[in-house]
Amino acid sequence: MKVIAILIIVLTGGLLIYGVEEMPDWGDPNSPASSHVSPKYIQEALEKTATPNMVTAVLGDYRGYDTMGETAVIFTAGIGCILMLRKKRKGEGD
Amino acid sequence: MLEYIISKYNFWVYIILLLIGLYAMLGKKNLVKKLIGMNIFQSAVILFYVSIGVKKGGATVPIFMGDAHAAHGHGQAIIDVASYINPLPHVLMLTAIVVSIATTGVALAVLILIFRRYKTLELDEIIKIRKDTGV
Amino acid sequence: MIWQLDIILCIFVVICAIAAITVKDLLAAVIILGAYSFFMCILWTEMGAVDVAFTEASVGAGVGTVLFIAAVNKTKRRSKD
Amino acid sequence: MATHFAALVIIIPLIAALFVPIIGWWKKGLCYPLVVAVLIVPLISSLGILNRVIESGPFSYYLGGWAPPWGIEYAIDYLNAFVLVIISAISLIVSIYSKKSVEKEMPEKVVPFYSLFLLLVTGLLGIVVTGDLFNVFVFLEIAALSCYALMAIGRDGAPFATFRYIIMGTIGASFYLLGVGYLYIITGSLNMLDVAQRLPEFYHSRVVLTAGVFMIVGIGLKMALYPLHAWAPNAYADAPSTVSGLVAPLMTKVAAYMMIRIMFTVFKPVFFVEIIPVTTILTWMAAVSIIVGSIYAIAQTDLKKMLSYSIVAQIGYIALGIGLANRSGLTGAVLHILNEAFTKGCVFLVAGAIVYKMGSCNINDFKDLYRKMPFTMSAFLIGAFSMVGIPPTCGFFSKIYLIMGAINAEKWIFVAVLLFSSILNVIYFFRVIKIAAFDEVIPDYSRTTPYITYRLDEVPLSMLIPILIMAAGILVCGIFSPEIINTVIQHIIPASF
Repeated sequence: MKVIAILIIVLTGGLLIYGVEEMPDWGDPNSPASSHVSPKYIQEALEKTATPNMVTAVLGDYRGYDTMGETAVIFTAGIGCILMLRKKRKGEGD
Repeated sequence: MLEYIISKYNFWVYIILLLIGLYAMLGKKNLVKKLIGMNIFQSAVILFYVSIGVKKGGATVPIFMGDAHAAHGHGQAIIDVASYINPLPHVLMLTAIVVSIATTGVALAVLILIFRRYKTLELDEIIKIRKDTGV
Repeated sequence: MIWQLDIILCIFVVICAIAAITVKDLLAAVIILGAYSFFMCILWTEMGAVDVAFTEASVGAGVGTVLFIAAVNKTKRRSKD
Repeated sequence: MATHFAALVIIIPLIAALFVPIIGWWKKGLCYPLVVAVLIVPLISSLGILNRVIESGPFSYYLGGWAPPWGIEYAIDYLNAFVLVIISAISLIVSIYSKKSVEKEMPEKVVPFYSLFLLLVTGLLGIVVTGDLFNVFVFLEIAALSCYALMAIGRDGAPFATFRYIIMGTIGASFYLLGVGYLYIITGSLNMLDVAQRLPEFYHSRVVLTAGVFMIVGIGLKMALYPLHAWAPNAYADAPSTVSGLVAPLMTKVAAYMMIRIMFTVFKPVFFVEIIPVTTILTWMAAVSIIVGSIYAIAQTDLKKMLSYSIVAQIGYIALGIGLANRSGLTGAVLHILNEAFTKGCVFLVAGAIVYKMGSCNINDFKDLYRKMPFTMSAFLIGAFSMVGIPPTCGFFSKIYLIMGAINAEKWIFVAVLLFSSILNVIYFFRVIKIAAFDEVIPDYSRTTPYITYRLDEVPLSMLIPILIMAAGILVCGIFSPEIINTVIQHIIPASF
């Protein structure tokens, strides 16, 4: 068990370290992540959604559908715990 | 070399945390330990995403700092992109944190079911009981 | 962004992570995990992700720790490894 | 109207999942009709979507009116619409089946069960319909969490099997998320089509390579391909019969859909075929998966466990078709998603019916089952024919396409594997049929009447009808498979094949 775990970790770690080298420099304002989609959020969020906090604007408006999924996840977890942990009442079932 | 390591230190930290979590999930025998590993593993991924959003050179938190009402009223807010951090990874991670806690909650409920059935949380003991009873 | 502070926090985070998976008392491990989450959220505040940080502080470190403690309370506290 | 169907597919089951606890609190018995009625909506909508796609080509739907890549987009093409129809049809059939089985297995948990059932269907539909990489993760987690909870309440060993599934499933989902992060860091976008457009210039970057590998490994874990399959058989076998009837046909197939989507839409086929040799590795994993899964299936004495190992084998067929990366191979893989969904649905529902009647599904106890349950067992026979690949069942056609794909790729070993696996399928299915149909029942002389009474002892109609629909579906898919390929599947194949 432990041997397999260490083997998997070595493989994963090797791949991750291999990948880091060619990543865009950390914190570079001109990296693709900061220059392709997100500038529009920063520029437009206030104007279009009247929310000074850009994270909230994107969370609740641009990507509101993700947030709906997120609440559904919480609901799923809650109902799931009810389903699993509820004990049988006396006189019901076996 | 040292400069190279330091220039990307948070990526190294995220890799270390991810591997610690992965090791705990696969190698530890106690089931609670596996779940602790799962939490570390998921927060390592979140750390990676947060690192993507960072912008150096005077950028600050993604909250509009000026007079929001005035700027909105005129509809003319000229906002310098370079002065705010990329908000998108943060949005994604808000969702991911909640998802990870929901997963932990469900996993802990399953854990309690396991404990009710086998009266132990050690992987090897459970496997032994399962072999003995032929389940 | 103060990189010295960042590195100190990173070291703390790694130490907490290693401690959380090596301590044999599960309750202690869970508390260390809570500390890990708090260091993590300070680190994220440092990186400018304030919304993520306070979600982690309330949901990750708060609710998560409570769930873990409740589960450990209902099961066993000692662990073999 | 057809564009709004795309939103209805998700919204209606999700809202209904919230309403089930309320209505169940008022009156428990209303949950079942509500669920069945609600699940008709996705079926109609997805048929509408498929119709629209066939008539006027792919279309997209902007949620909240935000244009991609800033907002979230539903990008509907032939593959989406096709898989949507499969999921909604199977889930409707299984929901009709669920009534008696749920009442018997967990009478006190009907309400949360049905709520989670709808959430599981929502999650599966959401993974398929969306065109945003991160949105896939969110719906993947909805499906996974509801799946964990539903599986954990099965028979004796279920919680432990589920715990393994949670660990593996979380690793898979997190690897997928990590891959999305790597793609985001290099392209700056999350929309699948936008990423696909911006990605080719970075194909030789190590970051993209890492992203590709992590995504494929993560999805492979969800798919239960050979070295990553260890969690699957126990989890599927121990789940309640309705749940394994829903999850076994759909969960792994949705993962297979994701794999096709990632390999041929987000990345161009050339990346995984030429730049990194993932397809070659995938074909070998699939081949081992087919053989090992079949051999394990032969060794089982529990019907549900046998079928679960057979999932590992059958998912190998799909992965093999994807990995061959040529026209007939991919046609076979996509057709096999449809066939597998109906076949596995049919045989798992039959297994559930046997559990309902006999309390267990040990194969050695099946003596005389053909006389007791003739309709159910003939449905099982059709399912077995399809699994082995006997015409006119649908399994034959997908297998033919896969074999043609292997021949076209000039990989003779895989042709041998496919043919050999048919023989293995014959062994494990016809062992069951032999016991159920031909084994002599030894008369019990200790009783007062030493005669064997051949009494018809069928399952209730609400279980029998879905089983027969599934069996009919196997035959219909088989007979119409040329039409299905001509109208839908041939448009799914990437242009470069």
